[in-house]
Amino acid sequence: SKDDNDTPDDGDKTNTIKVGLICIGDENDQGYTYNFIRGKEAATQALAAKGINVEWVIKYNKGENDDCTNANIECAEEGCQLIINNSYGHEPFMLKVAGKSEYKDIQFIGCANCGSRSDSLENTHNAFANIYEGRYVAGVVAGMKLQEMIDNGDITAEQAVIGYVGAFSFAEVISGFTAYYLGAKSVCPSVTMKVQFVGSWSDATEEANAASALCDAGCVMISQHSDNTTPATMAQTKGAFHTGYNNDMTGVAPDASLIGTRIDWAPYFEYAIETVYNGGTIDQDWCKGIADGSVVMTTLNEKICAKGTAEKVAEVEKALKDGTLQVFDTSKFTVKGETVTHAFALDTDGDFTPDAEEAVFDGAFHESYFQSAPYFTLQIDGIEWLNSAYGN
Amino acid sequence: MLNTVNLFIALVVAAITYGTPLLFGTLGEVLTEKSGSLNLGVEGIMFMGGAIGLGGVFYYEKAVESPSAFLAVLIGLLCAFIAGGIASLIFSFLTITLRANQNVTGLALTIFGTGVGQYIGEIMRIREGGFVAVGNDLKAVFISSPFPQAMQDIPYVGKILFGNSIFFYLGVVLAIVMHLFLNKSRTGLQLRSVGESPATADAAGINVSRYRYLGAIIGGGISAVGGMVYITTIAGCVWNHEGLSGVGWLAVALVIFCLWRPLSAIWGSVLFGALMILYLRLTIPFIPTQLYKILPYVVTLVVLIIVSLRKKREDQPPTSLGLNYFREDR
Amino acid sequence: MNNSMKTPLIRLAKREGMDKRTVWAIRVGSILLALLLGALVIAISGVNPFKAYGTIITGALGKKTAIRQTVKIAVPLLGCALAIAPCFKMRFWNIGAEGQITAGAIAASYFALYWVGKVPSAVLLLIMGAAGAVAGGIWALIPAFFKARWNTNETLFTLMMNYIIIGVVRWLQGGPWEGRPGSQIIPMFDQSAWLPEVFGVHCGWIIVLVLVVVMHLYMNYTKHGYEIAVIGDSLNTARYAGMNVGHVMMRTMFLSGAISGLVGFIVASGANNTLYDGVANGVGFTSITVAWLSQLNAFAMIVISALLAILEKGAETLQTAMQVPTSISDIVTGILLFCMLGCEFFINYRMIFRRKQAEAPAAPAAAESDQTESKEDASC
Amino acid sequence: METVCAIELRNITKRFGSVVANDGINLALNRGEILSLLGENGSGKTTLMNMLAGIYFPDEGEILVEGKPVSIRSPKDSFQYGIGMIHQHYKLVDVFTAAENIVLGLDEGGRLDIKAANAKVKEICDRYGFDIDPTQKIYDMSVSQKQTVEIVKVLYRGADILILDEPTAVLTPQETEKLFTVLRNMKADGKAIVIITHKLHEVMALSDKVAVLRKGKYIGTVKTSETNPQALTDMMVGHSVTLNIDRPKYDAPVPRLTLKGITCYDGEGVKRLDNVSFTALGGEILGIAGIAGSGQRELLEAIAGLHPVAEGSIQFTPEGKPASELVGKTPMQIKKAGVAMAFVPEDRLGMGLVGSMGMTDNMMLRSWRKGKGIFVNRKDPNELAMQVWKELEVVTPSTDFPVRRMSGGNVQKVLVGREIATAPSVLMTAYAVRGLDINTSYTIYNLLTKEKMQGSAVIYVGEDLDVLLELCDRILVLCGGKVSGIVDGRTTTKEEVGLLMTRVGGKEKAAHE
Ligand SMILES: Nc1ncnc2c1ncn2[C@@H]1O[C@H](COP(=O)(O)OP(=O)(O)OP(=O)(O)O)[C@@H](O)[C@H]1O
Ligand SMILES: Nc1ncnc2c1ncn2[C@@H]1O[C@H](COP(=O)(O)OP(=O)(O)OP(=O)(O)O)[C@@H](O)[C@H]1O
Ligand SMILES: [Mg+2]
Ligand SMILES: [Mg+2]
Repeated sequence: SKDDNDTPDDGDKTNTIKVGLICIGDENDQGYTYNFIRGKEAATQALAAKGINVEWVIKYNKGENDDCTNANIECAEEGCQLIINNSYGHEPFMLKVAGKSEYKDIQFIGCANCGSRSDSLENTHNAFANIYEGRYVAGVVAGMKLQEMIDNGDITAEQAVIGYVGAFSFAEVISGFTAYYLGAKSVCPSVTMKVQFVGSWSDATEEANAASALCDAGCVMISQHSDNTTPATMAQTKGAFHTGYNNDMTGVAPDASLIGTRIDWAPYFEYAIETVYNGGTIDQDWCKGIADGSVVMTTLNEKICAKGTAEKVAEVEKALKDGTLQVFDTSKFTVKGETVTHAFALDTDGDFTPDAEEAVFDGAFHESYFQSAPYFTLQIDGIEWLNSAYGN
Repeated sequence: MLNTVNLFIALVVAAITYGTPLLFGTLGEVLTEKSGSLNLGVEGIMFMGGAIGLGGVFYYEKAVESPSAFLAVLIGLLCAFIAGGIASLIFSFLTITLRANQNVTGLALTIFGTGVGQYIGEIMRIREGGFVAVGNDLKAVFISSPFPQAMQDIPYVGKILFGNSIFFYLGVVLAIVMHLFLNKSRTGLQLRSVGESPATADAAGINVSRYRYLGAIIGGGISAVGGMVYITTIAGCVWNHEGLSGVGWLAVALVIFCLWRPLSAIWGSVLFGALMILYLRLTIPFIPTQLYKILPYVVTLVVLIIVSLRKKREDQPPTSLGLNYFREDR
Repeated sequence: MNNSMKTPLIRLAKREGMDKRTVWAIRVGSILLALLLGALVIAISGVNPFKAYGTIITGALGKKTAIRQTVKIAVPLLGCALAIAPCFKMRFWNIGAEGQITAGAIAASYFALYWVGKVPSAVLLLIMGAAGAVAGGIWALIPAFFKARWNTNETLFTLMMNYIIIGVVRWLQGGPWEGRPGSQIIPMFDQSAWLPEVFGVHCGWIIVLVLVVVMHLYMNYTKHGYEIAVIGDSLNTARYAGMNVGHVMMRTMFLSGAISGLVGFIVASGANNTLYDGVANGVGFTSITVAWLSQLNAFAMIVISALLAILEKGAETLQTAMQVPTSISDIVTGILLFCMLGCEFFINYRMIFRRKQAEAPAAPAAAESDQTESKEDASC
Repeated sequence: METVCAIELRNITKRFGSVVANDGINLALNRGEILSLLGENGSGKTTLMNMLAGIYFPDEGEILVEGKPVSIRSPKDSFQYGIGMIHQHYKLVDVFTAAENIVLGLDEGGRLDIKAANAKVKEICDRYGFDIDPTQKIYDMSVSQKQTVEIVKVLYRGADILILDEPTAVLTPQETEKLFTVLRNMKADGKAIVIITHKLHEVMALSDKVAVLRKGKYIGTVKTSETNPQALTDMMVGHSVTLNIDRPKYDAPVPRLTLKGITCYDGEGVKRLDNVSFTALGGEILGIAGIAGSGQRELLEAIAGLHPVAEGSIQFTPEGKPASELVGKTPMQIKKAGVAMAFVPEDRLGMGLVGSMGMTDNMMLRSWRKGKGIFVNRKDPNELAMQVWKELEVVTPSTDFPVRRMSGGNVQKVLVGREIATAPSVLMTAYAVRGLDINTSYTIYNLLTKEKMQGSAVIYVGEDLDVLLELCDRILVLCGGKVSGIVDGRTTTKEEVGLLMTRVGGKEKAAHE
C-alpha cells in the first residue's frame, strides 16, 4: 500500500524514525500478519499526531530461516532503528543479527517469543498480548450460543462440542484454547472440546481441512488459533458456528461467525517507537491485555448470537479489566480430575521444560505474568486432543 | 455404527473435494504427456491458474452490481485456462519449436509460474490495499453442489454422488471425454502416436508439432483450472502466499499412478485426496502426522516400482515422452 | 494445391561447429533479451525498469553486507549444480537434489544436536560434513539402484524422494528433535556446530569453490569422468567397452547425492544454524537449470549461479526500496532461463528461409549459401 | 517421350551441413516398372527417396509427378501424390494394433471406426495373400510381420508409387520370395516401384531397370536385361574392381578358439544361434558368410561375452597358455584375455564409438582402465590416435574433432584401426569395410592379413562374397543361426557359398545338387 513509505514531504528527516517489520505472511492471510499491518497503520497515525513520522520497511513472507536473518540485515542496512519480527520462529535468526556488534544500537523485537529474557543482549525485546483474555470472552459468546441451542432443543447437552483448529500443540495455542474452553464452560457447563492441530501457523488449506474434519466429527462450534479465515468459511459451509481470531470474520462467514478477538498492536507499536525515538529503553518483556486496549473484541454478530450476549460480554470484559475475574482460575478446571496446585512458568536452563517461578498462586494460574510469551501447557479435562502427533 | 458410516461418507466427500484440483492437474498432464511432452511445470501452471483464475473472479465481482454465478464460474475457468494455456505455450515453443530440453524447461516454467502466481497475488493485494478475497455469495457457488438438496439428502449415496462442487462433475465429465477422445477417436489415436513415435506419426502425415502444441496447451489449460479450483474450493477464495505448494507435483505423480489413463485419474485423484486428509480423520496413533502426510508420495513410488518391474507394455509411459523430435535427425 | 510449387517458408537444418565467438554472442544476446523482457514486466508493475535494475545491482553488490548475502545465496546453488552435473552428463535426470540436500542436512544436524561438546568444533564440523555427504549419497543411491536394476524412471523417482525426506524433517521438527514443545522448531545448533565465517560469510563458499576445481578435474580428467561421458553419449557403446553401466550409474548418483548432502550440511550449519523442512528451499530445482545452462561446465556454473543469486538478492532490495514483490525475481529468473534455453536452438539449428525468387527452384546460386546463411541468422 | 513418367527427379541436391548427400540427381520412374536403386553405403539412396516421401526437402531441384512439378513438403503431401515409402527402420507405433497403425494419419472423417478398419485391412491381406491379424499389437510381431504391416499400410492408402528401402535385409529367403511375388503382382497392377537393395542377385531377379548412385552423384540407369552384376559393381564403385588380395599362408596354424554347440536366444526367446560349432585357428582368417540377420552378430557377441549363451562352450587357447572357458566370463575379462571385437554395426556410432568425443578419447575406450590412480592416461591413446590417423589416412582436422562429425568411412577407420592396434589373439570384425572406399578397404584387408601373419585368429564377417573368397582361408556359412557349412576359401566358389547361405545343412545341399 502507498503508505508503506510515507516519507514526510518537507524533507525534514529529524522527526522521522525508520522501523522495520518482518512478517511471516502478508495481508492476504486476513489474520495474523494483516493484524500487524493494521497495528502499524494505527500506530503511525497516532505517532504522527505526536509529531513523529514513522517510515516503515516491511518485509513480507519471510520464513523462519536464513531468509529472516537476511531480512533483518536488510532492514538494519536500510537504517531502521527498530526492527520488529512478527513470528515466533523468527527469533533465533533475529538474535543472530542483533548480536552483531555493528547492529548493537538497533532495537530488535521478537513477538510472541521469550528469548530476550535469557539472551545476554541489551537490544532484544519480546512483546505479546494477553490474547487469552479475548479468547475467554469469545468462549463465553460461543458457550452462550451453545447453551441457547441446547435450550432450544437443537442439540442435546452432549452435542455441545467445540472444534478447535490449532496451529501447534504449543503453549500460546494451548493457553488460548484452554481459556476459550473455560469461557464457554462458564456459561454452558456440558460443553466439551476437540482440538485438531494442523502443524502450521498459516496454511489456509490445512486449516479448512481440519475445520471440515471437526465438523464432520460432530462439532457444532468452531474456533481457531491459526492465521486464515478458511475455518470460518468451512464452518459456514458445514452449518456450524464459529468465533474468530485476528480479525472480524463475520464478513467472510456472516451466518457462522459470532465474534472474534484480536491483538491490537497499535498500543505496543506506539509505545515502543516513541520510546526509541525519545532515546529511552523499551521493556524487555511487554504484555498487556483487554484493560490496556492491546486485546480487543471484534463486532458481535447480533444477528445470530444468543440473546443477552452483548450484556454478558460487557460484564465479563469489565470483570477482566478490574481483575475480579481470573481466566485460569484453578477452581474452574481440573487436570486428570485433580485441581492444579503447582506449575512452573519459566525455563531457565534451556531444556524447554519450565523449571522456575511458580505460576499457580492466589487460586489461579498466572499466564503471561513472568514473561510475555504464554507458558500455560496443561491438558485440562474436557478438552480432547485429536492429534497429539505435533508436539508431545 | 451409523456414526462410522457418516464419518466414512464425510471422508469420501472431503477426499473428493481435495482430489478435484488434482483431477484437473492430472488430466491436463495426461493429455500433455500423451502427446509426448513431459511438462514438469505443472506446479507453476497451477499457480498461475490459481492466481489468475481468482483474480478474474475477484475483479468480475468487483466490476458488476450483482455477479451471476454462472458467469463467475465461467470466468474463473476461462482465466485459469488461458493462463495455463499461455504458460504451456511458452513451454511448447521452447521444447517443440526450439527443441530445448523438456526437463529443464519444465523446471524453469515452475520457477516462472510460481513467481507469476505469487506476483499477481501480491500485486492484487497491494492494489487493493488489503486482502483479495471473493465475496461470500460467489464463494458458496464455488463450494456448493449444483444439485438440489433433496438429491443430496438421499441416504448414504446422496452426499457422495450429489454433494460435491460443480468442478468435480466437470472433472469427471472431462475425464470421460478425454478417455473417449484418446481411445476412440481418430484425433486421439493420432495424438497418442505422436507421443509414442513422432517419426512414425510424421511419416503417416500427421503434423507432429501441431499435435504437441495442442496437447501441451490444452493440457496446460486444464491443469491450470486445477489451480483455480484449489484456490476457490479449498483455500477459501483468497490468495495466500503458500499458494498451493506441492499440488502440481502431486498431479505429476498422479499421472504415473493412474498409468496415463484419464478414467483411472478419477479414482486416483480421490484416493490421493483421501491420502492428503486421512491424517485428520483416521488417526493412527503410532504414525506421526508428518509421516502420515507423505503417504501419497510413497504410494506413487511403490506404483512406479511395480510398473517398472512388471514391464507391461500398456503400463509404460508414452515411448517418446520427454524426447524432442526433429524430422531430419537420424 | 495452388501453392504446390512453394517451398516451405522456413526450413530447419542441423548445424554443427558454429564458431565460438558467435556462440557466445548468441548466449550473451539471450541474457540481454531476457533482461529486456524482464524490464517489460517490471514496467508493467509501475516501476522504472532502469531504476529497478540499478537497485537490483546495487542491492546485490553495492555494499559489503549485500555481497555477503548474495554469496550466501549463490553457494548452495553452485554446490548443487556441481552435484547435478555428472548425473546430467550421464543423462540421468536427477531432480532429487532437493531431497538429497535435505537428507544431508538431517544427518549433519544429528551430529550438531547430539555430539556437541563431545568432540572439538573442528572435528564435529568434519563429522557433520561427512555424515551429510554419506546421507545425501545414500538417498540418491536408492533411485539409482532401481534405475540400474529395473530401469525405473528416475525423474519421477527422485522427485518423489524429495517429498518423502521433507516429510521426515517435518517429523523430526515436530517430534524427536523439537525444541520448545509444540513449536515444531528444532533449536539452533550450538555455536561449535556453525561453519566458521571467512570474510563475513560462512566458509561454505570456499568449499564449493574447491569443489568447482575438483569437479572440473573429475569430469574431464578421471576414469570415472570418462565412463560417465561414454554412458551419457551411448549406453551401448559403454556396454561394448565393458563398462558396468549400472555400477557406474549408482556410483555417480552416490557422488552427486553426496555433494548435495554436503550442500545440505553447509546450508544447515552455515546459513540457518538449524534444520527445518525448507532447508533446501528450491535450490535443488534451480540448480538444475544452473547446471544445464552452464553446459555442465563447472566454471560457467559460477557465473550462472552468481547471476541468479544477484537477481534474488537484488529483488529483496527492490522490494524494500520500491515495493515490488520479491517474486519478481522468480519471474525474471524464469524469463532468463527461457531465453537461455531457447537460444541454444540458434546455435544448433540453421533456419533456411524461402528464397524470394521461388520460380527458379533449380538455381545453382546456393553453393555459397551455407556461409552467408550462418552469418545472417546469427543475428536472431 | 511417349509416356509421362510417374515420377521424375530433376537435378536434386540435398546437403547436410557441409555434406552433399545428393548432388544434382536425375531419375525417372515409370508405371508398371520396378526400379532398383543401387549404390554403396552412404551414396545417398535413402536421402533421395526420403525427399519423395516428404521427410527431407531438397535444397535444389525439381520433382515431377505425372509430369507436373510438385513440392513435397511433408509426408502428407507425399501421400497425396500417391507415393508410399517403406523405410529402412520401420515406422510403426509399437503399442498400437496393426490396423491402428495402418489407418494412422488418414483423414477418413468422422470418428474412428476400428471395426471397419479391421475389416478393410483383412480384405487387403486376403487380396495379396498376407497373413496378419489386424488386432495384433506391433510389439508382438516378428520383423517380417512388421514389414507386412508397412506394406499393407501403403496399399491401404492406395499408393501407386511404392518405395522400399532395403526391404530384404531382415527377411529370410522365403519371406523375400514372398515379398517379390507381391511386388510383381503390384507391378502388374500398374504401380511404379523403387527398391533399394545391396544384393545384386535380387536386383537381377526383380527389377526392370537399375539406377546407380555413387557418392551422392547420379551415375546412370541401365536396363536389367542388358547388364550383369560385374558391370553394376563397376558402376557403383567408379572403376573396374578386381579385388586381388594377397593371401599368404601361415606356417603353423593352431586352434585358438573352439566353439562347441553354442545356442543363443534373444530377448524375445527366439533362437538366434543353433548348435554352432567350429574352431578358429591362429594364423588364419575365418570368413563368416550369411545373409543379414543369420546370427553373425549374435555369434560375435556371444564370443565377446555380450550375448548370453544358453548352451555350449567356447574354449580359448592363447599363445602358449592352457585353454580356458569363455562362457560365463564378463566382457571385460574376455577382452583382457585378448579377444577383441570390432563390430561395425549399421549404427556405427551407437556401438563401439562415442560420437561426441574425438579420436583420442575414442581410442581410450579400450584402455581407459589402464594404469594406476584415478586419472585417465590420455598420452598413449593420443599416440595411438595419431598413428591410426596417419596409417589409415583418416580425414579429420584433429584428434579431438568429434567423430560424429566425420564421414562414415572415416568413422569406421577409427573403429577398425583401434581394434587392430590392440594386437589381440582373436580379432573379430563384422562388416569392417562397410561403406569404405576401395582404397581404404584394401588397407583394412592388408591389416587383417598382417594380424593373421602374426598368429592371431581373425574372424571376418562380411557381406561381399568376392572379398570373402579372396581374403579368407576358410569360410563358415551361417543360415538361420545354424552352420550350413565350412568351406576352404581357396577352393570354394561363389555359387557354393551362395547356396549354403540359403540352404541349411548338407542334406539339402546334396538334394539340390
Ligand atoms: N539426417 C541426416 N543428417 C546428416 N547427414 C545425413 C542425414 N541423412 C543422411 N546423411 C548423410 O547423407 C549421405 C547419404 O546417406 P543415405 O542415408 O542417403 O545413404 P544410403 O545410400 O541410403 O546408405 P545405406 O546404403 O547405408 O542406407 C550420407 O553421407 C549420410 O551420412
Ligand atoms: N548423423 C549425422 N549428422 C550429420 N552428419 C552426418 C551424420 N552421419 C553422417 N554424416 C555426414 O555424412 C557424411 C558422409 O557419411 P557417410 O557415412 O555416408 O560416409 P561415406 O560416404 O560412406 O564415407 P567416405 O566418404 O569416408 O567413404 C560425413 O561427412 C558425415 O559428416
Ligand atoms: Mg528447564
Ligand atoms: Mg539407406
